[in-house]
Amino acid sequence: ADKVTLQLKWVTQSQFAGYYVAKEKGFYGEENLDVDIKPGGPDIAPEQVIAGGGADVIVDWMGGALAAREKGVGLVNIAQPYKKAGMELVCPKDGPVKTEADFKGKTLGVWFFGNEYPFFAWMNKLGLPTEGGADGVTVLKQSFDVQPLIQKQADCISVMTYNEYWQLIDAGFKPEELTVFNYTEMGNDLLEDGLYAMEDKLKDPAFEDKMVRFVRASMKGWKYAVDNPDEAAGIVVDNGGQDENHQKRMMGEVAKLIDNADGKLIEAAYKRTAEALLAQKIITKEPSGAWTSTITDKAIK
Amino acid sequence: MDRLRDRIIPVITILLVIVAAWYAFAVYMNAPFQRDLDRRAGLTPGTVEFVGKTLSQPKPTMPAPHQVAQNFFENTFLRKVTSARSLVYHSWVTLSSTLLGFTFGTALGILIAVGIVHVIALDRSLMPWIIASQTIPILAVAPMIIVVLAAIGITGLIPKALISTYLSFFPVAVGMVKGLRSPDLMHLDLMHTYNASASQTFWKLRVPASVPFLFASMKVAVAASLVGAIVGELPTGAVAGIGAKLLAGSYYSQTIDMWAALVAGSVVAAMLVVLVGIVGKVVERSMGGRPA
Amino acid sequence: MTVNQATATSVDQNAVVEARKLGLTFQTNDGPVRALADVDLTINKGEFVSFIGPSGCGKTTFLRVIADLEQPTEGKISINGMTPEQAREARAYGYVFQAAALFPWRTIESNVGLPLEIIGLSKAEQQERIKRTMDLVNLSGFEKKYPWQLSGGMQQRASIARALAFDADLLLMDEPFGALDEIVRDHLNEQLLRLWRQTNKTICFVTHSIPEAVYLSTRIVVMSPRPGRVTDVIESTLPTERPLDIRESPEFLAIAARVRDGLRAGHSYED
Amino acid sequence: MTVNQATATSVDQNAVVEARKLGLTFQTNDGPVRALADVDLTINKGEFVSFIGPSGCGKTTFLRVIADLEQPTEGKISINGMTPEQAREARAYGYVFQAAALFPWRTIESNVGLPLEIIGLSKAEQQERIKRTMDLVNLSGFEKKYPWQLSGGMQQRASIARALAFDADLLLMDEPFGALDEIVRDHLNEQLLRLWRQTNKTICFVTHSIPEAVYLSTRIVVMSPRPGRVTDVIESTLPTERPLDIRESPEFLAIAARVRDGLRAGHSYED
Amino acid sequence: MMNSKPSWQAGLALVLCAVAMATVPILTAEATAPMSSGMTSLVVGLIALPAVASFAMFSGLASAAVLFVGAHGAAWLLISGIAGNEGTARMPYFLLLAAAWLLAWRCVAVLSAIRPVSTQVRTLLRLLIPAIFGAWILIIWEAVTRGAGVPFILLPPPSAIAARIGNSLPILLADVRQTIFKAVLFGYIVGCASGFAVAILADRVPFLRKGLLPIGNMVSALPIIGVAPIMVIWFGFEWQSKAAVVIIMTFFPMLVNTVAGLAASGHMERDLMRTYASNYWQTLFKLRLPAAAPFIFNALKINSTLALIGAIVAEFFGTPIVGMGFRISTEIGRMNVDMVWAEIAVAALAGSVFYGVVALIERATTFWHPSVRGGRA
Ligand SMILES: Nc1ncnc2c1ncn2[C@@H]1O[C@H](COP(=O)(O)OP(=O)(O)OP(=O)(O)O)[C@@H](O)[C@H]1O
Ligand SMILES: Nc1ncnc2c1ncn2[C@@H]1O[C@H](COP(=O)(O)OP(=O)(O)OP(=O)(O)O)[C@@H](O)[C@H]1O
Ligand SMILES: Cc1ncc(C[n+]2csc(CCO)c2C)c(N)n1
Ligand SMILES: [Mg+2]
Ligand SMILES: [Mg+2]
Repeated sequence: ADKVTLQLKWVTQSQFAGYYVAKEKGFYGEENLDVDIKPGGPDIAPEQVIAGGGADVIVDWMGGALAAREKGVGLVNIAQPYKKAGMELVCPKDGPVKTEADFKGKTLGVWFFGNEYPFFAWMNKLGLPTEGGADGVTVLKQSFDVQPLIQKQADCISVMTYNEYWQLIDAGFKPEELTVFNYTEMGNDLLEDGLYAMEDKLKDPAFEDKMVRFVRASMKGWKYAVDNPDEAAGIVVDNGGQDENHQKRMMGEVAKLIDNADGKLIEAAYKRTAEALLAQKIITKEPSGAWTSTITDKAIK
Repeated sequence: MDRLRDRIIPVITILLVIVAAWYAFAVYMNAPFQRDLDRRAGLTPGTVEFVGKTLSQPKPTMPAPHQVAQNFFENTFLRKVTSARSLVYHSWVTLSSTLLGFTFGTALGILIAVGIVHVIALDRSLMPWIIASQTIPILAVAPMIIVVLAAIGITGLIPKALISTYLSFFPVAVGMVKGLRSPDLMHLDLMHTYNASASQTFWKLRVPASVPFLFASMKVAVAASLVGAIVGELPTGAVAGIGAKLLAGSYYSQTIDMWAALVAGSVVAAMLVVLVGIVGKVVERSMGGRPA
Repeated sequence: MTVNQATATSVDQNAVVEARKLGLTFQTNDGPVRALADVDLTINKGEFVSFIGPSGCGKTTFLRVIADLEQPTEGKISINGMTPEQAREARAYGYVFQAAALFPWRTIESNVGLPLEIIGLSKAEQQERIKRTMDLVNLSGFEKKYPWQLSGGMQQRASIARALAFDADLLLMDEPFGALDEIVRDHLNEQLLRLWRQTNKTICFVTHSIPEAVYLSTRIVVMSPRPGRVTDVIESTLPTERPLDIRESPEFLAIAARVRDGLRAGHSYED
Repeated sequence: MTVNQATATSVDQNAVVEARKLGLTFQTNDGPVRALADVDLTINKGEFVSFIGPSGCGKTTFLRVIADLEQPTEGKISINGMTPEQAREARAYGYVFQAAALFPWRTIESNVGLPLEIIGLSKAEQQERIKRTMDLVNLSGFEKKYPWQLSGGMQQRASIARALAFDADLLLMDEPFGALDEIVRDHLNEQLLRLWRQTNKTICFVTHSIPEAVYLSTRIVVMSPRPGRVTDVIESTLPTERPLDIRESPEFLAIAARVRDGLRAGHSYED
Repeated sequence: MMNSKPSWQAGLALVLCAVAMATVPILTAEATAPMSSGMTSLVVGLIALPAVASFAMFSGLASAAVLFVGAHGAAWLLISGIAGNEGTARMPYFLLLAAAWLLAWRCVAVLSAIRPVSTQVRTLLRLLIPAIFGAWILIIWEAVTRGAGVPFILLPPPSAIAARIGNSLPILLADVRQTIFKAVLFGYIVGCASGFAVAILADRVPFLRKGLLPIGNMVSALPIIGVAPIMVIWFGFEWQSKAAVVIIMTFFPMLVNTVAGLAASGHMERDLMRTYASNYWQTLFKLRLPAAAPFIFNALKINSTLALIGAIVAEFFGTPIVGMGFRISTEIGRMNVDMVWAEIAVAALAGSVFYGVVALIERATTFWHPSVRGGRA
């Protein structure tokens, strides 16, 4: 079987259920692939791993991937399982922030490490400086939990619809007590979890074929996961995911973002993402060749 | 017997004081969130009930001692040791890379010290850089080390062990340079009058003289090694180990789990330090050391 | 026991130590310290030479130069016709330091055996020599003890045994009996004298005690400080056989008085 | 200079140190060590008492009991009619240790001044006393040096100066001149004797040297080991004025011989 | 004299040169600006001549100077030759680099053997020798990353890091201010001071000592880093939570060392103070604290590096958007690896300076201690 190493962007959780399901259900095996799934972590940059040759394909957010592309790592989006973004900013209703107009002078929690681009793109659009002060917003580098809100260290914090949001609910907040700014709903979303491979390797037809098979099996895995969320969550837990109930709920939310499991990149979303990144000078020139539809086209054939 | 009591009673007393202070602090830290909860739920509990609630939150800011103890107990003694939920399992994972890194680190430290003591050029040039190496924030480099090593196909135990090595070679190197240089001038002169070779002087004088220094620095090194192993586990995807437990706990604000993992880390640390201490005592005794 | 005053540059077949215009200056952070200056001295085979002089006059330094533990900065010195370095490499001498300098991690026995291990004797021969020298200094029964389990005096004796076990023809002894009480000291003085008579070793002996110097030596070298130089060399007229009570003889007292005068001259006290 | 043999239980107005059936047993990990047993001794004001005996016989221990540095396990001891603790708190004595025990971070001058700081003298008075005692031990010119810059003998003299600067009526000296050469030792012996005559201090003096004990003391206490007990107390018949050459007088030699005999009795060497 | 003996370093360097000459060219055919053969022989000459010369020279200084020029000249040519040809180096390139490095090693060995009389020259050598060593770490790093074409985002060459430092001074300065001048200094001072105070307290109250010290000894061995996320939960995002981590990390080494130090004064010295009926505080200030100074400084030195690590680590768990730990963890996510290394370099520099300052103060105040007097570590 052909070996493929997949580097995830984060720790094992239902966010990546499709891949684990594909592996456990033997979808990869059917395509004659032997896939090694490497979980990520808070300080593992998948772009670095693939550049160093430690992976064949990575799960990444488009902001990070395009930024890396400018730094000379020829990442190409070969599939985009997540059609919608899961990130949102939430504020407690009894706090000072009710609408975008209230942001001035407030403290907002933001995830960094490549996850900060949607937020800055949004603030850029609102014309709010992020250096603090009365006319701008004060930005905190938020830890990957919801404590800042519970401890009232921030007025609003970042959450994923499928993860931290539910931690807030678990902590005693009721949905009606929270104001939610969802990036997708606001039209500010940047593409999240896509699959990226190295440009020069893709020139090799054998590798390209491997990726086609990989994407095909992965999307089969996603479809299965979306259809059988509980079983998928179980598989995730078996592979090291924490807290079965939480993973089940996460799978349910993730399913909403996958939409129709074809893995095709929607070009308009790509354009919007690239423009937002350009506007904030996260990338300096229009990217070209940063995505390809050939893999998905062949995969779904 | 009398001595035992003389030692144990003060320790127990201080521990009790700490536990009491811990409870008070837990109430203080958890009260604001509990008040918010009650306010949202429209409750107005009495003081005793309120305090009780602050000490039994599922994700408290500051877990109460009994919560930590219970979690620690359950995850240590009531789980199969092979289960990913068992603290014994996680401790073992961390312990194995700690021990490996500690072994490498001790060997490397001794090697460097031998070099510094015997080669003037190394003596003059190496030390400032060894010190500088320790001022590099390891947590910043750890992910890169892991990525780079993974790129050349080294994964699993060894990258973590290398981070432990990085942290633990330093105390050993410094201690052993001191130790290998600790023989009196007069002892060195004595060997000189026998026209002893460098290796005879090394094995018969410098090595035995450095033994107390070796064990003292090994105690520091084994603790540093543990820190290295934990730090090495943080970026690697929270798969297994005490560091992974801490990290996973922090993602889900499972503070009780985090504290239990910390306690497990402490137990491992204490065991390692005590073990090194005992080995040191035995070796010193066998070398005719004077009982304290 | 031939006794020969140093006479210029003659290369003496019999000379064990030959110093010519020997000088040594230490470089210290507050300027140079002249520890030895213009030392001319020949020590012949079989002599027992004591060095006496006020604290800091360079006695230890002179012994260390012989032993190749310090390099002279002026003049020349030869040991058995070789340089000190060659002599050391030929293991020409045994050295007893001012302090016992035992290794705390070795038993007394294995401390005494240390030089024997280093020169690579067989186990059996090591055992034999250790036993012999430990007997000589009255330490039998303490073979398996560690240094800290012995009193200061016993430690000093162990260090003497170590030097004797080495069995070189030249013995350098730096105040070996300083830490001992008078009775033990008398005993060891007698033993040392006996050993010297029996083995025809050459001994250089540093001491602060005038009676000890007179009792033991064939020649007494009196030194004075700043810079350390030889101010007097006194030949002993005592017989080779010396019972302890020779120390009350007028001859003995006369030599002692001469040494005392020589010593006093080098001192700053004049009351 | 009254000299008084200890006579049973009489409470003597003049007694500075009064020990009755004094005993001390150390508890060690390999069993108890009886360091002192049945010591009966009265030391009167103005006496100069020397303690002599083989290594390990309890001389230091006895001085330490006087100084309240060890607690006796049997019997009674009183200092100036007080318990040792009270006496120590009243700063009744100065103590010279067997080793110099200077603080390496202080200059010689400020080492000597240490006890004066502690008892809270004025700066001027400190200066005056430091100067006087440093002169006495011939260390003028070394005020600003640090201990390690001095030879062993000089360090020992500094520690004597420190005890003298303290200026207590009772001086406890534990082999203060052990590390010194004979000339310096003679000089300091004379100085000490002069100081004692002039100030009427009471001095307890431990030594290994028989001539030193005889030369200095009004009374010599000979001790024997295991357990440490007083085997002989020898009154000196020498006059108070003692030139150095008194040491060649027959009277001196007779006392020395008696001390030597007493000492030898306690030893294991019989040749 | 000793340096006129043939040395294995120079000999091996010559062998490497020969092998390199036999396996030219230095760069692969893909190189856009291949090294001319004149350049190649210049490099070989710069290595071989000093190596041979060092066999014959008599003055240590002269041979060191020749070796110095040869080694660094060759290295400079190699590195400038690779410019524009990154990733095209072949075997001889690395052989010549190794040969130049061996010369530098020889140079350091010769310099170390010199026993200068004047103190100025001695200080100069004390600085020069480690400087050459450090320079070669950078030279090898630069030459290898560029020669072998190591991807920029894995490990940038030092020149790029230096350029980044030069371009980002204001950011670096702001980060240093946030992390070092607020969190580290405050935490270090409070941590050390409270460790010291508790040690004195424990010394004064025997019950406390008996109870606290076994616990303190244990805790000082614990993986304190684990509390960093907890401190952020307690004390918030600002520098206070980082300072708290630093305080905890520095407290125990100081406590343990001070207690050990207070026990370090000799029995005889303590007896001496007893004979003066000196009270607790007099004995403490005049005897026990001075005797404890080497231990206390030991803790201060250990803590100077611990404090920095602690603060940076704590910044990984939540910060305002300034600080060294923040910058490291975000810039690596943005693939600005040169910025990450710039921060690491600044941290190492700051840590070394911090350590150096403490070591200097130690030298000045514990001048009497044998380890300082002897002049050896
Ligand atoms: N390593 C050294 N560096 C500088 N000066 C030294 C060194 N060793 C000895 N000296 C000085 O050399 C002189 C002679 O010292 P030495 O040890 O030979 O004296 P000594 O006669 O043995 O004295 P003592 O009787 O006290 O042992 C002294 O002034 C001493 O300070
Ligand atoms: N702290 C202690 N613990 C146990 N035994 C001790 C202690 N101090 C002294 N001794 C023992 O008490 C005995 C008397 O010791 P002390 O130091 O009084 O002898 P000393 O007469 O002063 O000998 P020296 O002439 O060698 O100084 C010795 O046998 C010694 O081993
Ligand atoms: C526990 C937890 N914390 C934060 C995130 C935020 N987040 C969402 S996706 C992602 C990495 C890119 O896919 C990150 C950091 C998460 N998912 N899970
Ligand atoms: Mg000497
Ligand atoms: Mg004694």
